[in-house]
Amino acid sequence: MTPETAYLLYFAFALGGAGVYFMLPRGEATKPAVGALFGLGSLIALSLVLSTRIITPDHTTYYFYLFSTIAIAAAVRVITHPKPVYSALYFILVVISVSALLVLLEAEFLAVAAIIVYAGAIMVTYLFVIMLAQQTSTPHYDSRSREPLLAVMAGFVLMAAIATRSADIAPSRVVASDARSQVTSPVVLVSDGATDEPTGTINEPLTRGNTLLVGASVMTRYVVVLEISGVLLLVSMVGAIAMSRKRVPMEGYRPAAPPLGQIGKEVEPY
Amino acid sequence: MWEFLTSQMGVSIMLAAVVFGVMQGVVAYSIYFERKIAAWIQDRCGPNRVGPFGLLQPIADGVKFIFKEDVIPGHVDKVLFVLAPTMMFIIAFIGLAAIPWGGQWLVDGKLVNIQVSNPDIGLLYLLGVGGMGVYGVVLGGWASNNKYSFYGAIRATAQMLSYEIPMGLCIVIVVLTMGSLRLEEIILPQTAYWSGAIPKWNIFLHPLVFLILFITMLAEANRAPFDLAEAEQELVGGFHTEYSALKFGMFFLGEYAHMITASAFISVMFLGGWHLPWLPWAQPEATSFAAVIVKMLVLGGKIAGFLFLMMWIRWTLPRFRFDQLMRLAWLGLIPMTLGLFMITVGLLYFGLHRSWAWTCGGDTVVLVLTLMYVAVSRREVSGRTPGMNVIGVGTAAG
Amino acid sequence: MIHDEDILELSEPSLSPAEKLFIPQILGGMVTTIAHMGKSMVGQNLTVQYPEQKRDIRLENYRGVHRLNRDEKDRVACVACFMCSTACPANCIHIEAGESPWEDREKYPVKFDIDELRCIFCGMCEEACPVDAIELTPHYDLVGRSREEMILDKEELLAVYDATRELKPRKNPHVTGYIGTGNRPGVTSDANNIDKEPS
Amino acid sequence: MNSLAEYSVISAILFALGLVGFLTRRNLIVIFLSTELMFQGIVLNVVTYARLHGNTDGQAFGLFMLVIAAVEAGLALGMIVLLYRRRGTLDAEAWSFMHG
Repeated sequence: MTPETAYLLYFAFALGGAGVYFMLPRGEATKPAVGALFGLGSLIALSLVLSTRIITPDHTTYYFYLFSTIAIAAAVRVITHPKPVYSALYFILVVISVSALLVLLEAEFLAVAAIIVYAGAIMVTYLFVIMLAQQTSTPHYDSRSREPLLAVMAGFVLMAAIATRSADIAPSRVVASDARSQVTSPVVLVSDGATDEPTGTINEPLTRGNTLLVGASVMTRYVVVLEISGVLLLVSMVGAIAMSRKRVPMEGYRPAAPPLGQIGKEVEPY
Repeated sequence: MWEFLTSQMGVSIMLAAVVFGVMQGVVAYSIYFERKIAAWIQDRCGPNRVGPFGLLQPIADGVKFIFKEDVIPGHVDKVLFVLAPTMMFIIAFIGLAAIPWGGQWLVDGKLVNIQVSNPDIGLLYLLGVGGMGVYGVVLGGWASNNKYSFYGAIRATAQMLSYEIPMGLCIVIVVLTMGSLRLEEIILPQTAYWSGAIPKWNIFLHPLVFLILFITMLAEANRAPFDLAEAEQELVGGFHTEYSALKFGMFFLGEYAHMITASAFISVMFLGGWHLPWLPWAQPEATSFAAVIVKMLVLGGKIAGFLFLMMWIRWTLPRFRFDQLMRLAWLGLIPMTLGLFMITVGLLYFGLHRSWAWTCGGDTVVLVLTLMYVAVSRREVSGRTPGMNVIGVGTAAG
Repeated sequence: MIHDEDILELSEPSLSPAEKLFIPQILGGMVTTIAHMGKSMVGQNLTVQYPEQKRDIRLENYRGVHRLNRDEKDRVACVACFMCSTACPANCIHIEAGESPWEDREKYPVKFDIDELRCIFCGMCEEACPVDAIELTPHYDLVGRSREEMILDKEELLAVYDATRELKPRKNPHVTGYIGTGNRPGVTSDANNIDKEPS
Repeated sequence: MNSLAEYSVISAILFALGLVGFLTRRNLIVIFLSTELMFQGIVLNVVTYARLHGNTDGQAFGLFMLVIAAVEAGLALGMIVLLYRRRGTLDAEAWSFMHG
C-alpha cells in the first residue's frame, strides 16, 4: 500500500468517524443528515481506496461494492438508530449483506447457515424481547449515548489500524503457513502491478462442493470443537431456562407499579 | 439472442419472470378456490357473481384491494407498517427461486436446468427463506400498535420458532437419506423404482417424516389449524387488524404464496418433484421442450393437490389452542423427529437408509412409541391438568 | 336465583389413545367434509340465490317496510291519534296532526315520517293503530344512498301501500266501518265476516 | 476479480462499528446487537483468510462462531429479560452500582 492510498484510507475513516459521531443519538444535538453526508463522503473515499486494489473488474466486483455498501450503511444504522427495533432490523440487513459477501467468497453453506441462525432464529428472539420490553416512545437512555466522541475516536482509530494492516496482505507468508492445510484448492497469487506489492487473489473456484468441504473439515479436524460447541449449546439452554424460569423479587425492592387506567394517555400502549 | 435465451442465465431470467407472473395469478386463483372449497364443504355456493362460476372474482378482488382507501392509522410506526406486508410478500415469493420446475432441457446440444437458480445449498436456502417468513407477521403486529395485533405477532413468533425445529430435523432426515442439499439431486434418486413398479418417492420411504413435515409446513405457513396469529374470534384479525386495501391484500397474497412455496418444497422432497411414474414425458431422460412442459404441469398438479389438502384441512379442523399448539411441537413433534433422526443416522451407518423395510420399520417404531406414550399419558385435551395454575403464583409483578 | 338442582356437573370425557393422538379423529372429520363437498359440487346446496330467487315468506305477518293505508275513498286512513308513535320503542315515528278536511274524522296527519333506519320492525305500531292505518308489509329490500332518503314521509308510505296493495290487501277494520278496501284472500276468519255484515 | 484485502477491510469496519456501538449505546439490547455486529465482522474476516488459504477451516470456525452467537444470544436475552423484570428499564446505567 502506497502512502497516498493509506492517507486516503485514513481520511475516509476520519470522515466516517465524524459521520457516526453526528448520527449517534445525543438528544437534540443529533444531526443525522450531516452524519449521512459525512458517511457518504467516507464511503466514496473508501471505494476510491478499494478500487485501486481491483485487478480485473468482473461482476463479483459490482456485487462486492453493492453488498459492502449496504453492510456498512446498515451497520452504522444499527449502532446509531434510537429505536432498538430498527437496530435489530438493520442488523438483519447486515447479516444478509454479509452473507452475500460470503457467497462471493464461495462460502455458500456458511452464508445460508448465518441467515438461518441469525435472521431466522436469533433476531426473531431479539425482536421478541425488544417488542415485549420496549415502548414505542424513545426512552432517555436511547436518545443519549455514553461518551460518543471518545468511543468514536477509539473505534475508528482501531478500525484504521486493522484495516491498514489487513490491506497489506502478504501472500508469501500466507502460503507458508498453509503448508499443513489438509483440504486445499489451487490459489493463484497475482501481483498487484500498480503498487508492486503482491496481493492474494483467487482465480479458480473451489472445485469440490463447498458443503462437503466444510463438513469434512468440521467432522474430522475440528470434531472436538464441534462436540464442545454442542456442550456449550446445552449449557446455555440450561442456563437460559434456569435464569428465566423463576422471577425472584429483589430484597426490599418493589417495582414501580404502572399507573392504572392511563394506558393510551400518559403511558403509551407498550 | 437465441444464444442468450437458451443459455442457463437466459432460461433462469425467463423462468423467474414466468414463475413470478404465473404465481401472481395462481395465488389469486387459489384464494378463489379456497372460497369455493370452503363454500362446498359448508353446503354453500361460494363466489358465483362475477363472471361465469365467479371466475373473475380474483380480478374484482384485486381491483377492490387497489382502489380502496389505504388507511395508515395515526398511532402506528409508519415505516414498519408499510414494510411488513412487503416483506411478507417478497419473502414468500423468493423461496420459489430454488424450486426445480422441469428437470433439464436439451437445447442446441447442451443441457439447461429449468430452475431459476441451482445452488449447492438449495434446501438450506429454502429453510432460511422460510425462517425469514415470520418477520412480516411480527413487524406488522408490532407496528400496528394495537394489542390484538401484538398478541398475534407474539403468537406467530413463538409458533414459528417452535415449529422450525421439527421442520429442520425433518429436512435433515431427508438430506441424510438423499445425501445432497441440491434439490435436483434430491429428485433424481426418487425417479427409480422398487421392483419395477413403485417409484422410490421419499413418502414411501419415510411416511411419518412426510406427515410431520407437512404439519410443520402448515404451522410455518400460518395455516389452519395453526393460524393463531390471526385468530378472528380472539384477536379481531390478529396481526393484520389495522391493515386495509393493498397492504392487507399483500398479507393475503403472501400467505397463499407461502402455501405454494411450501407445497412445491414438500413435493420436491417427498413426491419426486416433476416425476410421475410410467409417464415417459416425466422421466429424467426426457429432455425435450414438451417434456419440460409436462414436468412443470406434473409439479403444478402436485402443488395443486397440496393446496387442496391444506384448504380441506382448514375447513375441517378447528383451531388449536395455544398450549395445545406448543405441546404438539415440543412434546410431540420434536421428540418424534429426534427419534427418527437417530434411527436414520443408525441406518445410514449400516448403509440401510434407502431400504424401504428398514426406514419404514424405523418410522413404525417411533409411531408405536409415541402411541404408547400418548396412551399412558394422563393429559387430557382440555389442557387443564392438576396443579397447572400453580405456576405464576407468588411471583413479583412484572 | 340458581337452585342446586339446576346445576349440572360436567366432567371432561376421557379420551381413548386414538382420540388423544388426534389423527383418526382428524381423518374422520375430513371424510365428513369431503362428503359434504361432493354433495355441494353436484348442486345440492341450501343457498338461496337471493336476487333471482326469494324465500317464501308469510305475507300476513312479515314485518318489513311500513305503509300507510288508504281507505275506500283513497284518503289516508290515519286519524293522527299518535298511538303508534307513543307505542314505538325506537321513537322512529314523527307525526304532525292537522284538522281534517273531511267530515268523518277530526284529525289527519299533515306530516307522517318514519325513520326506517331507527325502526326495529317490532310491529308495535301496527298493534297500536286503532284504525289499522299503519301496517308492515312483506317488502324487505329497502335501500337508500343517504340517511335522509331512508326517512319515509307520508307520500312515500302511501306509495308503499299502492305498491303492495295487491300483495297484501288492507284488513277490513270493523271499527271504522269502511268497506270495499279489499279482502284478504284465503282467510276466512271471523274478522272478515264481521266486517261484511254492516254492509 | 477482487483481491481479498477489500473483504478484510470491510470486516474491520464492521468490527470497529460494533465496538463503537458497544461503547456508546446504553440500551442493553443494542449493546448485545453491537457484539453480534462484531461477530459478523470476525466471521467475514475468518472466511476471507480461509479463502486466501484455499481451505475451509475458516468456514468451519464461522460455523462455530454461529454457535457461540446463538449461545450468547440465548443467555444474554435471558439475562436482559431478568434485568428488565427487576428494574423495568433496559438502561445499562441502571445497574452501574454493581461495580466493585
